[in-house]
Amino acid sequence: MDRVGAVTRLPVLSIITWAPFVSALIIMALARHRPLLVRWVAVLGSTVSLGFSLWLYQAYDRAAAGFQFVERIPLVPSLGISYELAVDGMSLLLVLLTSIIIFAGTFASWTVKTRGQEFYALLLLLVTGVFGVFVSLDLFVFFLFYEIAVLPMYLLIGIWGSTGDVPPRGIFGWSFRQTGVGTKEYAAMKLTLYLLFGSAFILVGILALFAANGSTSFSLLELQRVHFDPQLQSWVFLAFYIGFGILAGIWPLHTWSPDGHASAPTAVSMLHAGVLMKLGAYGLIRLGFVLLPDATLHWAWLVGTIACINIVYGAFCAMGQTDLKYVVAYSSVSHMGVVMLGAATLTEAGLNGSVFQMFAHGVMTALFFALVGLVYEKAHSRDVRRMGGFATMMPGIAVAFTIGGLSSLGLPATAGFVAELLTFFGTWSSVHRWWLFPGVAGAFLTSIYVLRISKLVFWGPKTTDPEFQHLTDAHGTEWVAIIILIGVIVLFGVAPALALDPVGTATVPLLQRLGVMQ
Amino acid sequence: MADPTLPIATALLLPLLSFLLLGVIAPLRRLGRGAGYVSLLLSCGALAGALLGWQRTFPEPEPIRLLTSWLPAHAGPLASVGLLIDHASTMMLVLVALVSCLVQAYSLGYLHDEPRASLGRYYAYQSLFAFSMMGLVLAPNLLQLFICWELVGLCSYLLIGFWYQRPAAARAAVKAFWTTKAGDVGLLIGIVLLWRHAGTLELLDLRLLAESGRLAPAGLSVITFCLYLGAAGKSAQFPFHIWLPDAMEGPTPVSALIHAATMVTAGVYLLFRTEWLFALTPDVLLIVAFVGAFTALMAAVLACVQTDIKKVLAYSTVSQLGYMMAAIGSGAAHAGFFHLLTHGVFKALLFLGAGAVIHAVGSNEITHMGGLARRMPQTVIIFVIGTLSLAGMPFFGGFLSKEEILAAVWAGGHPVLCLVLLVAAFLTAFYMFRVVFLTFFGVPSEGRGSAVSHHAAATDGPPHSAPHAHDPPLIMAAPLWLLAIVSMAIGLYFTWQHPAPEFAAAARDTVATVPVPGWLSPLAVVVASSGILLAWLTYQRRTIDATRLAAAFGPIRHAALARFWIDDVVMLAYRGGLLAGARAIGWVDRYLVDGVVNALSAAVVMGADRGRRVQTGRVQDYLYGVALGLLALITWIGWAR
Amino acid sequence: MTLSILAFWCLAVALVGSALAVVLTRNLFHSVLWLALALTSTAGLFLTLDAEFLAAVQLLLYAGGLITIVVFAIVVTKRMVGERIAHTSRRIGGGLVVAAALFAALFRVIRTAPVSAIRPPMPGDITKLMGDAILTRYSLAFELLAVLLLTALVSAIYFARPED
Amino acid sequence: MNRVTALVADGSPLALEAGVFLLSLLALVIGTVRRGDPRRLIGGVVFVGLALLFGASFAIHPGEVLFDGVYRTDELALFAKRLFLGASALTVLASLALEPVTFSRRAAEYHFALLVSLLGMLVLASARELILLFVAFELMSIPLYFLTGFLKREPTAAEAALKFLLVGTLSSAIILYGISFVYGVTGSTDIASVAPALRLGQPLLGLGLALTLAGLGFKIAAVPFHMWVPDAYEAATTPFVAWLSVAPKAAGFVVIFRLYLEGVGPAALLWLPGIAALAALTIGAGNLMALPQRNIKRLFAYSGIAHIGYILMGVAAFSRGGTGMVLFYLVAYLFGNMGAFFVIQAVGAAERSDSIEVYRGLAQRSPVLGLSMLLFLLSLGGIPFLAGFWAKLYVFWAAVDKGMYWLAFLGALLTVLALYYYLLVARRMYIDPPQRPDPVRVPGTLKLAIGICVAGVVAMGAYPEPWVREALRIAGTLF
Amino acid sequence: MGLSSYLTLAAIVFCIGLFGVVTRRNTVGILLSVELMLNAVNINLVAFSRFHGQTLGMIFTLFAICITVAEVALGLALVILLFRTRRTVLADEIDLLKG
Repeated sequence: MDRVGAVTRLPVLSIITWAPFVSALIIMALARHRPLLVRWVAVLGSTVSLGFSLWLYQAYDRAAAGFQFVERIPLVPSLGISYELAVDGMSLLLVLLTSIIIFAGTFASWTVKTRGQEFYALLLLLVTGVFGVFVSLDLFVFFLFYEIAVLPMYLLIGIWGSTGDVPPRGIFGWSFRQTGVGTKEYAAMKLTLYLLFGSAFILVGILALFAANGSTSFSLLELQRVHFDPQLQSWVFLAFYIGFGILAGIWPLHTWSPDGHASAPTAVSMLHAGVLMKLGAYGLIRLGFVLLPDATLHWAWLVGTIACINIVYGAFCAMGQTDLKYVVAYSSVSHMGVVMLGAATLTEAGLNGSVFQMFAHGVMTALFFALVGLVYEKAHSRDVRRMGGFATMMPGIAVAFTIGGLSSLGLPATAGFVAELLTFFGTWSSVHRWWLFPGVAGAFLTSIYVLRISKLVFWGPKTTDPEFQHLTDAHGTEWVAIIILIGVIVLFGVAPALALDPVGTATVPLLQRLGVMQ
Repeated sequence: MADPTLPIATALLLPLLSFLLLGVIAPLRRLGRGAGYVSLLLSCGALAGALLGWQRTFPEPEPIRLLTSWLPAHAGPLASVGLLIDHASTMMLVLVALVSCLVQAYSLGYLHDEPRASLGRYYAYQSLFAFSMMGLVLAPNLLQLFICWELVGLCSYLLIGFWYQRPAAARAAVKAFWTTKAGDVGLLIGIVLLWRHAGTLELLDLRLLAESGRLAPAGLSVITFCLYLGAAGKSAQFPFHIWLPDAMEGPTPVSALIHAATMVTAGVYLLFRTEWLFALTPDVLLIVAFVGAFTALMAAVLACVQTDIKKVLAYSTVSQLGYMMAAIGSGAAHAGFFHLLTHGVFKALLFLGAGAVIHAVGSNEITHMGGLARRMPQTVIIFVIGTLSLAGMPFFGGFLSKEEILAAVWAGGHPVLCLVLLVAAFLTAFYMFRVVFLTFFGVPSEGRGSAVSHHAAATDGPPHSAPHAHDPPLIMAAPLWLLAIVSMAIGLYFTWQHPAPEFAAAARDTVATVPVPGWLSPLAVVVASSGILLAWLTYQRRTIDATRLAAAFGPIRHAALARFWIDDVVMLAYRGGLLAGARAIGWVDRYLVDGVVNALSAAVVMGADRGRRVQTGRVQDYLYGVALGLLALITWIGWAR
Repeated sequence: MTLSILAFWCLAVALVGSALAVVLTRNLFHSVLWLALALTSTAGLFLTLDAEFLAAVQLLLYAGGLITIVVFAIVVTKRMVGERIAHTSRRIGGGLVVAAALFAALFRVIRTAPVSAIRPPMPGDITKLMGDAILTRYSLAFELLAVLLLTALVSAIYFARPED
Repeated sequence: MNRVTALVADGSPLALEAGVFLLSLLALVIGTVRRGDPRRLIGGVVFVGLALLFGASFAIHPGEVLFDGVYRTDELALFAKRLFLGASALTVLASLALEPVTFSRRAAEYHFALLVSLLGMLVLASARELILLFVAFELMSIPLYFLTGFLKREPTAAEAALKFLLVGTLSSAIILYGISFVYGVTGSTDIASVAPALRLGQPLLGLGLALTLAGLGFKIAAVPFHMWVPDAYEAATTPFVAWLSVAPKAAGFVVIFRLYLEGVGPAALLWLPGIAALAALTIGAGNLMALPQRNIKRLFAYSGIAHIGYILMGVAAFSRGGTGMVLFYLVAYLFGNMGAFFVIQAVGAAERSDSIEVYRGLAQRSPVLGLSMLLFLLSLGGIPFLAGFWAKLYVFWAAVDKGMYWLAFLGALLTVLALYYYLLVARRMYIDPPQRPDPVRVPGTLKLAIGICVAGVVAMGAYPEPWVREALRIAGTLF
Repeated sequence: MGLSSYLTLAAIVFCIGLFGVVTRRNTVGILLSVELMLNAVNINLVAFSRFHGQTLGMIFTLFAICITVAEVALGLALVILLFRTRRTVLADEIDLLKG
């Protein structure tokens, strides 16, 4: 950790983090009633982040590893809080992911009709939170950004979301009408509250560690030198697991995610499923694994087992859906299981696979949501039972969707394959070998529901429904997101070393610290 | 001698280049035929490279390996990609390059009515397939093999579903993908297990380990069985065979290339490449052999009742794959591989020939054909050459390889299996000549014109009416002739040479070697000839009534018409098990798991609303609150002390 | 000594009795009058505790002033409706339980508390001492009391005066 | 007058009290002398006076002891006085925007009462002696009853005031009863004499302190002594409610610190479970009862109760950190809650209703007002980069630091519940479409008051360090 | 008489007052009951004062009496106001504000 001091002169991480925020302010301040200007300011903001992320990605010294580009400003010295940013190999990749997705997301929401100014401002605010989480080293600042990343969701879904129809059934049917299940307001509230509920656990965990260390510092670097009492570790780990796990969509605390993603507007789903859910897994690794090694070894079985449930259960749920967005949303639940499973293996391959899957799933699910958003925008329906043969009318979208689907089912030459393969290698090297089987089964089930849904929607004979006779393919700016995301999927699928090199510099020391690797 | 690496690498990369050109540059793809020419040109280049490389490999005693790290890890790369150039891989490469090149040329004629954009798409897929298949063939390790394995599966999926507007095609595409994917699950597990077991996935290293006995035998059977599952899926072994007949929904050239000559044999190739590993697990080999023989027989039976020409060929492919598997299972992987090569040539020939017929007639149904010999003389010759090869007649392509398989199975100590295979050989000859007689000879089909047009809509290719049927244009005929010549050349060469069976030397000591009786080879010829004779008597001379023949095998025929209900069982499992289960779990998630959440939140709100009534608005109750609070505090203080 | 004990008991009985009457009687007027008696008894208790000045204050301010105000208020309200104002109780059981429980809790502590039973002599003239303290140490409190009374006055006038 | 200026110039600790007293008299005098509508004049004068006094408070140095130790100005007292003065100034500013209909010709009484109550608080902050403490406490309380019933033409005003008064008088009686025991055991009315007596283990002293705590529970509105709060909030004028929700409660906490930190000393550890339980009860009940509210003032009343619970959590931590965090919380709460009430005032005046329904589409009608309200809501809900976030975190930390994980968990989870109802308001403002297109008209003075609160909320949230340092420093003087 | 007798007496009166506070329906009655409680407190204070041999408690009592009278006066003014606007002084009839 002696590399921490490698301070650069330009505060790159701050620029990446705050550029979207600044453009949000500009949008709110200047761009009143000028929709195109709003969009270009947003593009500018995300371009700055993307550009610097790319630069950062190549400038990161892989040989030196560790945390680099450190920035530190004391924020509340009296309580050991400082604005401390840095990246290591793991966060590096996720910063890149975030900037790619917000860049794509800016274009994907080009057609937002009402209140575009607020939409973009909130979206960019949200992104600042996400960046902040990935780059902050101070636990408190981490939490701060974490909350920022959650809150704008409420308005984004509530205002620009879409409402579905969920008939109340079953023994809890009485509560469905009361809570308004299916409406966008319900989804927004559920998502926000669920995530904040999780953050409450995280908060108490962070505070407990802080207090146990004599209330001197929230810095990750400081805290990771401390060996906490195993019992404290144990429950703090569980608190982290619940808290971050909710965001990562662990079963059975995942139910916010399908509703939220289904109701959210396109860019928000992209960002949320693409990046925010990763934030949960990232947080668990960054905080849970690093700070609580004993508890990590102790609870890995739980994390992995629930991850297995996630994978299979999520896949089955996805298969049982008739709403296009719900299919994609449940597939996220399933894929996040892979992320958690890889992490739980506590092996090099598994952990690398986990981080890689964060990236891969981030990109492909963003692609999915971008495409589903396009389909919804054109067809005004998400019901797959009514669709069919859309490929004749929107061949581009159909092909892109299939590519996304192939990545999702782990087809080689896409990023999804590398991630799953590494994870599977990891499971069989871990203590709990049987995890391999649910994992592989999940990949198989994915192939079934993904291809089935793409067959139902795009391939096969063209539907006779008069409503769907004059659909058009994507055009103009709509292509930007699709092309970028597909490019990234394939690039990282063909050359995984691009990501694995930096990631390895972060995961290997972590595993060594845990004592499971020499 | 010159290094074979460069031409081989060229052969591998040219199709990739073609795919990238067609895939990325949309205007080029939309050219249609132009795209086809680009692809064809590059494919010819690839063929040239493959041939050159093959020729240069002859003097090389040792395999050449080229590796580059792909998945980095802390202690050396976790996985690499590269080339493994040896005799077997280059030979297979030549087959792939050859058939793919010919098919691409053939397609130019066969699909000339296709819209431009979709023709471009077709060639893009074709190029991708060629690249992936070559990558598979040249894979130096199981991981790369798996990667390409999946990619060819993808291409198969894409090409089967090429005419995606047809419901059957769309359905067949996913069915093919899912079925093979189910096998791939096994393959993947096998690879993961093997990686952990042996610490490497490199074929050469693994072989060294296996042959030096440093591979722990415990658990190895599971690994090989898993690998076999993958192979069974790809190579359409029972019960995974169900996808292959449906895959005929794709364009016929695709069937020739992917579902006859190359991709479906990948499973056999995999087992051939890892025969030393399987040799360590004789129990699994036994399974391979039995399933192979059973598949051969079952598919042959099924082929007898088909009326769709492509379906017949498809089942025959399944049957032949069973042959190859049986050989490998008997410990004679070389025999299987040899049959793979010869089968690749003549089955491609048969499919393309059938394509020419379909192209001419506009229907897949042999009942709609008949008497085509006069109108399509070239095609007849070609098709008969292919058929005789398949039947394993001397001087034809399949003769020696089939004979070797029979001998290998006998030598492997499975006379019963040998018998089964002989029965299958009889059936093969019968059903193939049934097709030949019904299609090219016999009653011309003018009288059934209306039926033809009725069915035209349901078949691939441009609808032509039978009366105007004629031989295919040059672009289609040339590949046919070329394949026929190659097939004949192989047949003649090996009949002439008739080398001593190699399997005796190749057979491992783990497999009991039984001396092969000399009568086996003539017996095989006799069996095949009698099959031809039966077909001739039934369908040409009509001395045996076809319906009475069918009635004699009543129950079997009935079962075979129903495909032995295997598809139905799988369908039931899919619909009743998987989909219904998924719907049930989806319901549980929505209404129970999420229901708890909703119920909790609704309960909190309701509870809060009820709790609000504590605030009655009457001041005495407020005062009560104060009094009770006071009481509680005092009681607590008294108690705490 | 016996006389003072007797006085205490008499006053105590009077106080408790009148207090009970205050909370139990069904007539508001009677209630007020009983309160006057209770306050007067308290003044008597003050006397037994040598607080003559306070007893006087109690009589004048409390028993006199307060009762006057209350009676005035009752008369005003009664005159405005011209009927008897209900003066009943509710939830007597609950109140009884609460009061009894509180008393039990209080009594338990008071009984066990080590308190002295002897009265030390007072350091001098109580009234003078009080006056001195109020004008020195408690002068601020005294000033504030003045403000407080002014505020109460202003407020009471504000509420009681008719619409402006 | 000269003496007063001299007092201020000398930095005499009583200068603030004297100034406020004079201001209150001035308000009365202007009200009687001036013809016509005096409200602007009075409000202006009082605001300027309070602002000046607020500034003057920084010239006063702690450590002065007056009246034989009865009155002492220490760091905590000064902090509290500034808080009271600031809150009062904001309220007076917002009161300037009150409609003439309800306000004309009564402004004198209104401001007089407000200032008298403020006077009580100022003295209360410095009182080190039970008699003065009680008198100041009552001086603070009585004007509150009056101000609650200020809108006396409304049928609800007298009702709320009377309820408030009855509960308040009962609480006074209880406090007084408690104090009588404290005095009885210690034989002294000095707060400092409590700790030595406690060491002797007198059971009556415990009883007295418990009774006093119950009485104070009423003032800070801890559950179950809270029931007057929503009624009073609903009926009273909004600027006053803004003030009522902050200043007297802060005063209550100052008294709690005085009695239970300074007075009781380390023995207070015994009390912590009780206070913690009170905190838990208050957080839980406050948040739950706020859920089904339809009237925004009632909603904020209950949410305010919940906030009191959070502050009590900091008290229960009984540490330098905990106390400091309570002080920080009070300031954050001041900005957030007062700001929210000012917005409620603006909207209520425009819509003639305090129903949450009238907030529909507020963000589209008046984006700035909507954003301000959102900021206040989020600050109260504890969202980052706003004051309330740090405040909540700090009290949680204080609790965790003391090993009260359960309390921190409970608090953190119930915060989510709180966000639910805050977000419901946000939903009305941002998600629902507006019923009327016209913007809400906000008078200038109210704009200024809201602006100050926004600035406070954002500044404290963006850079909390100076505030935290100050709070910890002040808290440090108590330990 | 010892101190505890006075304290007990005061406690009894305090509790009687409390009983009245929570049971009386008439707001004036409640006020009267509160007065009883305050009166009990005064007894407490004076008794403590006497048994300490000081005047502190008596001074306290003096203040207390004044303040309570002021409070009651304000309360009665409110009762009158309430009566004027709502025509009732019964506590359980003034529940416009609730919930």
